[in-house]
Amino acid sequence: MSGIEKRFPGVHALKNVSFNLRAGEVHALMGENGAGKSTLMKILSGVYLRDSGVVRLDGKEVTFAEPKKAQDAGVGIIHQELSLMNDLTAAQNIFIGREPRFGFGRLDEKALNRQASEIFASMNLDLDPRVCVGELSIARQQMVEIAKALSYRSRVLIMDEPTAALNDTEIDELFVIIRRLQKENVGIIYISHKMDELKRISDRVTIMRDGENVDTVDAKATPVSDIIAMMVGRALIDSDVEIPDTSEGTPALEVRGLTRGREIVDVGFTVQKGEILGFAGLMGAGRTEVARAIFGADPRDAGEVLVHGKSVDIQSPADAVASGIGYLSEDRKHFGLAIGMDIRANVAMASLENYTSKMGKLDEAAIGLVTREYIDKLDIRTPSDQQEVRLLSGGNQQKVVIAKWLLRDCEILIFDEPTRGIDIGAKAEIYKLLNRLAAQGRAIIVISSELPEILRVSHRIAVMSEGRLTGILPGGANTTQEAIMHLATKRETVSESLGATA
Amino acid sequence: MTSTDISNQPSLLRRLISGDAQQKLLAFASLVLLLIGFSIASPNFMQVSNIIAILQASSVNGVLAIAATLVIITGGIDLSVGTMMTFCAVIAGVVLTYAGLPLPFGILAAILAGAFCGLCSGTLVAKLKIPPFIATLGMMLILKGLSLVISGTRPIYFNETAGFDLISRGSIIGYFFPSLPIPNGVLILFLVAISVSYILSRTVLGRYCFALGSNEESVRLSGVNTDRWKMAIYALSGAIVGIGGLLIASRLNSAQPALGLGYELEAIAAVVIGGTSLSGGRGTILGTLIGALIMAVLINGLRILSVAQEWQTVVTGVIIILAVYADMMRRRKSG
Amino acid sequence: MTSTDISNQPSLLRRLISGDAQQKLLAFASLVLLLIGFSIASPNFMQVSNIIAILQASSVNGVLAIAATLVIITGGIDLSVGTMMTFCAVIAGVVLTYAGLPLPFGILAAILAGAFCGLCSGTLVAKLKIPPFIATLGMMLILKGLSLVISGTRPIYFNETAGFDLISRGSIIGYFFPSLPIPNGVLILFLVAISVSYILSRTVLGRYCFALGSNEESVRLSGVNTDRWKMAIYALSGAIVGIGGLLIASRLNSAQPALGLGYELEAIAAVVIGGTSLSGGRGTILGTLIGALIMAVLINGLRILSVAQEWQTVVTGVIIILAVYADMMRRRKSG
Amino acid sequence: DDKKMYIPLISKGFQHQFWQAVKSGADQAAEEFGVDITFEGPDNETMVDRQIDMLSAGLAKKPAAIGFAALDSQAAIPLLKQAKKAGIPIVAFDSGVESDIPVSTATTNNVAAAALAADKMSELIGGKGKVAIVAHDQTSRTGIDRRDGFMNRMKEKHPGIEVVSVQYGAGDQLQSTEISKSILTAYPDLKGMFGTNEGSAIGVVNGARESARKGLIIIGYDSGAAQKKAIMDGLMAGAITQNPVGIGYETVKAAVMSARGEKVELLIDTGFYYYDAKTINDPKIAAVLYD
Ligand SMILES: Nc1ncnc2c1ncn2[C@@H]1O[C@H](COP(=O)(O)OP(=O)(O)OP(=O)(O)O)[C@@H](O)[C@H]1O
Ligand SMILES: Nc1ncnc2c1ncn2[C@@H]1O[C@H](COP(=O)(O)OP(=O)(O)OP(=O)(O)O)[C@@H](O)[C@H]1O
Ligand SMILES: [Mg+2]
Ligand SMILES: [Mg+2]
Repeated sequence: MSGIEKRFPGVHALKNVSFNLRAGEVHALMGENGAGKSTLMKILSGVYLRDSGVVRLDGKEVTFAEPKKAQDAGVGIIHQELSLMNDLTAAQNIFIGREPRFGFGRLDEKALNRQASEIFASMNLDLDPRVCVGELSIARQQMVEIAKALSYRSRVLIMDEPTAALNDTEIDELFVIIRRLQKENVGIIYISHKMDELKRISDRVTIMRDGENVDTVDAKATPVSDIIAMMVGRALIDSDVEIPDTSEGTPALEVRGLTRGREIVDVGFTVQKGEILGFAGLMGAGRTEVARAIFGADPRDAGEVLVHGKSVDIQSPADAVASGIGYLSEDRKHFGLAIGMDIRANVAMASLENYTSKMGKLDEAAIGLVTREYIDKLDIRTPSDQQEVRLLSGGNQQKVVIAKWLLRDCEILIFDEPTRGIDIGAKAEIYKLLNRLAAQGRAIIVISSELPEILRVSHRIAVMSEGRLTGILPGGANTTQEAIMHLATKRETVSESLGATA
Repeated sequence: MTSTDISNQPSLLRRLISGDAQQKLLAFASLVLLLIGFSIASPNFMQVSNIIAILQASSVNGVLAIAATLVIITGGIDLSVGTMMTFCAVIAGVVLTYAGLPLPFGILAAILAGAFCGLCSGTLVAKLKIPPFIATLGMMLILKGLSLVISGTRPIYFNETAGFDLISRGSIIGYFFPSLPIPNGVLILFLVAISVSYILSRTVLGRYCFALGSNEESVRLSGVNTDRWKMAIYALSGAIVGIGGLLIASRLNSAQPALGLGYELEAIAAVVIGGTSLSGGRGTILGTLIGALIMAVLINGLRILSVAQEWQTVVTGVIIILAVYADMMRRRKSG
Repeated sequence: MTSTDISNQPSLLRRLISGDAQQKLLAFASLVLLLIGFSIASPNFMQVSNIIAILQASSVNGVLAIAATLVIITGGIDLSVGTMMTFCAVIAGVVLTYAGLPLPFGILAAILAGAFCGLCSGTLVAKLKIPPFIATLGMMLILKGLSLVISGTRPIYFNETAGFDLISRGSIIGYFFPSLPIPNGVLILFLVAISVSYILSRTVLGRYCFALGSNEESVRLSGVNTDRWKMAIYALSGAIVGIGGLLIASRLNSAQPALGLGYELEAIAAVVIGGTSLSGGRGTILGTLIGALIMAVLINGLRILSVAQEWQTVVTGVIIILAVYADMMRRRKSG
Repeated sequence: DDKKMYIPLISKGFQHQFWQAVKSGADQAAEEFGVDITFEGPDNETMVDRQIDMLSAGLAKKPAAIGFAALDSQAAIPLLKQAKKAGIPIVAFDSGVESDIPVSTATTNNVAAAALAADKMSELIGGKGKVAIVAHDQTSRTGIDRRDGFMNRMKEKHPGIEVVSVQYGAGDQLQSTEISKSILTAYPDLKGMFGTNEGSAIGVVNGARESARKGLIIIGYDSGAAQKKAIMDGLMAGAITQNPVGIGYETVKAAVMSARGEKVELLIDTGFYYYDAKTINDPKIAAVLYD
């Protein structure tokens, strides 16, 4: 690809971008949120038409007018935003458009499920191909998406943040698959904001910034700090966690005996004022479920929630917010944003009563003002505060959700995968922000599937496995990833005493 | 299933109990409840002849509802089924009575006319991207007008075509089992239901029907020619409406050109009572069939009880809401 | 605004031109096109009295369409506007004619009755999670039946209430500007349109209306009591329907209990022609108003041209499709 | 025989005042003869199959006799045959059934009634000019009979009068109002209008009033409070009235008699009248008008 140009209304997304991929290489594409990575890949895979520039495949110039053409030419893509059919099963999703048939349009459902099972087996993924995709957790949906892309046997495979929703184990599996594809001479374009993956998997790295490419370098030979500097345009200094002394503190949130079916089994813990409690665990461990149950988003069978020592009856998210609890969902598209509305509306969504006159009139000017403030503070890349959220890049959408909860200013904040799809520079900003919020005396829960992140931000670390709380570890340098993984794979109940001291 | 291990077993079991099987069983239960209620309330209700009358009353609405189900599963809506049915009946009348061609031509003409109308709606929706509501509202008006134009605003009678009235009124089953004089119209309803059920669950067309309703963009990105399939689905739906047109024409032994308005809402109601979601992606023909039967039983039962007509309307409204509410409750409980 | 750089400036300009302003301008253009076409075709069309007749013809449908717009923006649909309008008219009749109370009570009663019916629909939708299609279909039947029951299946005349017919037929504007005898009904339509427009764009209720239609779950998870807001929106919509009921009752100087069925589709058609999306989250009152006017002009123009009624229906269908198609094309072009 | 005789009446409509008047006549007879009746009809006169469903539910109740106002007489024949086989006598009302099954038919001669309206119209506008019809239905028997009765009489007897427009308002007052206004706009020199049922007639009056058209000769059909008031106020020249109460009464009476095995007349002409402000209080006419 060379000299690629793409403009959207209000955005010059790609400026004279060039990019090349060799057969059998893993080529990482890095850049801040909104740098234009996804857009470039959508042009390559036929979703968007380029305004100008040349795309060559095997030396021949090509233009993919539609995704089908790109697929036929051997270019496959895993999109950043999940694009599955929720009402169909995993197998049906994978083979949509290529179903095995008997003739007369009759489907061979057995073959379909068998082939899907084979793909899952090859990915070491334990998944029933007959399950409706809508019932799967977001991580599993991501795995289905990957399986779908693999099933095309493409020569060029684009992975746009495939690991954003994945846990370490699944990431390991994915890397095994990538290595195998590499041996089969498939060229892989790999987009991720996780720097450690860069070193582990990629051969070369292309760095983009503000719709231009900065450079293409060798992944192994270039220090990470250099790559970050190229992405961000400056050097980042990251600090270690400083664990505040909360031993004297007052508990802001206490959860006792939280239970719901098999998903949550007798979970109890306490978060102090000014403390960040990290939640670690494998995919499906039930962390999200716990957060949703506390927040009143799902019903619970048993359990008590105390805020500042007083028992509160939370039946709905409205109750939770009224009690000073905020929850940032892990699935921004479905639960976090009204993507058809503008940034202003989304940022103000949880705090509208603060911007409403007695007669119900909205103070648009004030909303605009704070929105622009957060656009600045979080560095949201957008032409204006009235841009529709669906037109923002994935990472910038995430920042909008964060802004929503920051504006709401809750005493207790639950962040579920707050940095999903967020670039390294912004991540550092968010960590700082979390620390600042804690220092202001807020109680914070951070659910994250990235162990380095958990270790980086948490004052204490709660670990869950199969719906149970299996242990609570101290934060900081004393805890290792191995210690967390040990608890995350533990299968029996945590002892009462552990729960009590928590 | 190599990838299915122990952790999935409870979920499999749950699926079996709480899944489709139970759903239909329970929708059926509310139908049975109605039947029992009316039987107790009136001795005249549970007669073979009345049950057959109920079945026959549901045959036209049932067929229309099945046609609407297809479109609704794709995430669309079809407001034109009622007047399209009339249009097909009129076409059959033109072919049989005005042109005097033999019966099979009339049957073919009605079904083809329906398929063609469906194709038109489908083209408007798929190619011109007109929202289904508007495309089919437009078709509803166009077909209403054309039915009047073509028929010369007169009913067309099928007196010249021997056997036309047997399409719906005759009874093949009754011929073989004289104690079970189920009219052919009902037989046709069930045959249509079984065929469409098969198409939905076992063929590519059915698969794309659900896929389109679930996430059209993703189907398109998977390289499927979504426009063509959508048009095919609308055409199939239209052909089924054509069968509905034959049924009503045969039942009335005439094509009534002014009839049909208002039938669309009844058909859609049957679909929704049957548990099909108006947002697309989900739905079953069995559910629709039960939905149509619930409505027919309800109206017939209230009549048999001699409930005053204005109260019949009120009670029908209440029971439609209750039936769907019961369905919601159950589904929320079972997952 | 650090993040807004030089490259955004053309976009701001373009937003101004290609944004909402242009959209409405263009929907308006297709209305103007119709007006010009009919003026050329018939010298009788472009008379002040006929334009006023068109405005008056659109007043009831316009008010109902505005009510439906609110519900549609939340992602719902309202099939009950027609019979609810009738119900409110009957309630006004009971209060004014049967109970003999003075005029303001009747007005209040109709609006409250509408708000209450809307609240019922809203409760069914928000609390019992019944799909809006079914909840309002049920309400449509219930209210149809109740109108007949309450009125004793008789029209209720307002002969005893002096001034009742002036609500719609009088002309305050004409009193001050005798050359502009615009009936109050039209004035009320515009007042309702302006108020609801204001509510939608400037108040919390409006904001939640769009937000619910855009992504209800995300609103709920933002700690908003979505159920309560939804009920409020349905109640407001019902109150507007109540105004519609007063308009029609005043125009007919009677509450006709049998009227109303079929008005819902016309109202929804006006909404969709006006560019509001049936999937929720988008819509404008100005668009709805233009949609209602397009329909009124169309039907009036065809009648003035003495087009045969069956062809009127066909042409109406075609033009509805074309109007929406033009709108689609334009929007796709402008991004 | 302690059980009351049961007779369902399947009508063409239910909510309109005309049908409510028929119902009141039927109720009156039911009380007089000590029988139970039900009265049902579809929402509008196009719903032929709905009426068939009503008829078959009526049959399931094993009635003594049935009163039936057919929307389409052919469509109902199989069920009527079934009734005949079961020995249930059928009495047709409002319009006839083209078959020898009904033991009696209680009806108005709509063609003749509309022709009378045409004669009166001609008389009132002086034998020449343009007139228009706002009809209630394009395909139903009564709609066709009244339209054609009026038009044919004009053609045959009043060649100076031109029927320039026929439009259909489904008997809906508001729709008929809009139609009338459009017709008045399209034909500024229109002399008269004929509304073929209550809703259509009121619509014409409303339309003329809203268009502020003076001097238009309006002839209506049926009665009802609004129509009577329009005639009294001089907005409407006059109207044709049928005898709906009589239709209902005679239907039930004939049904009872034939169920008892008594002989009934094959055709009961319930009659029609033209009435205007002068004759409206004539006892013979006042008796058949309804509010
Ligand atoms: N359809 C669209 N219309 C308008 N602007 C768009 C559209 N798609 C993308 N953009 C804009 O183009 C720019 C590049 O977006 P892109 O999605 O390529 O970023 P990205 O590098 O993938 O970021 P992230 O890491 O956050 O996913 C962003 O500013 C985004 O807002
Ligand atoms: N093997 C499985 N099969 C089907 N569903 C599963 C499976 N594992 C987990 N789930 C679903 O996921 C839910 C728990 O996932 P949840 O998202 O709460 O966990 P989490 O710890 O937040 O993990 P994640 O990293 O995915 O966010 C379970 O309740 C279940 O519904
Ligand atoms: Mg991206
Ligand atoms: Mg989670």
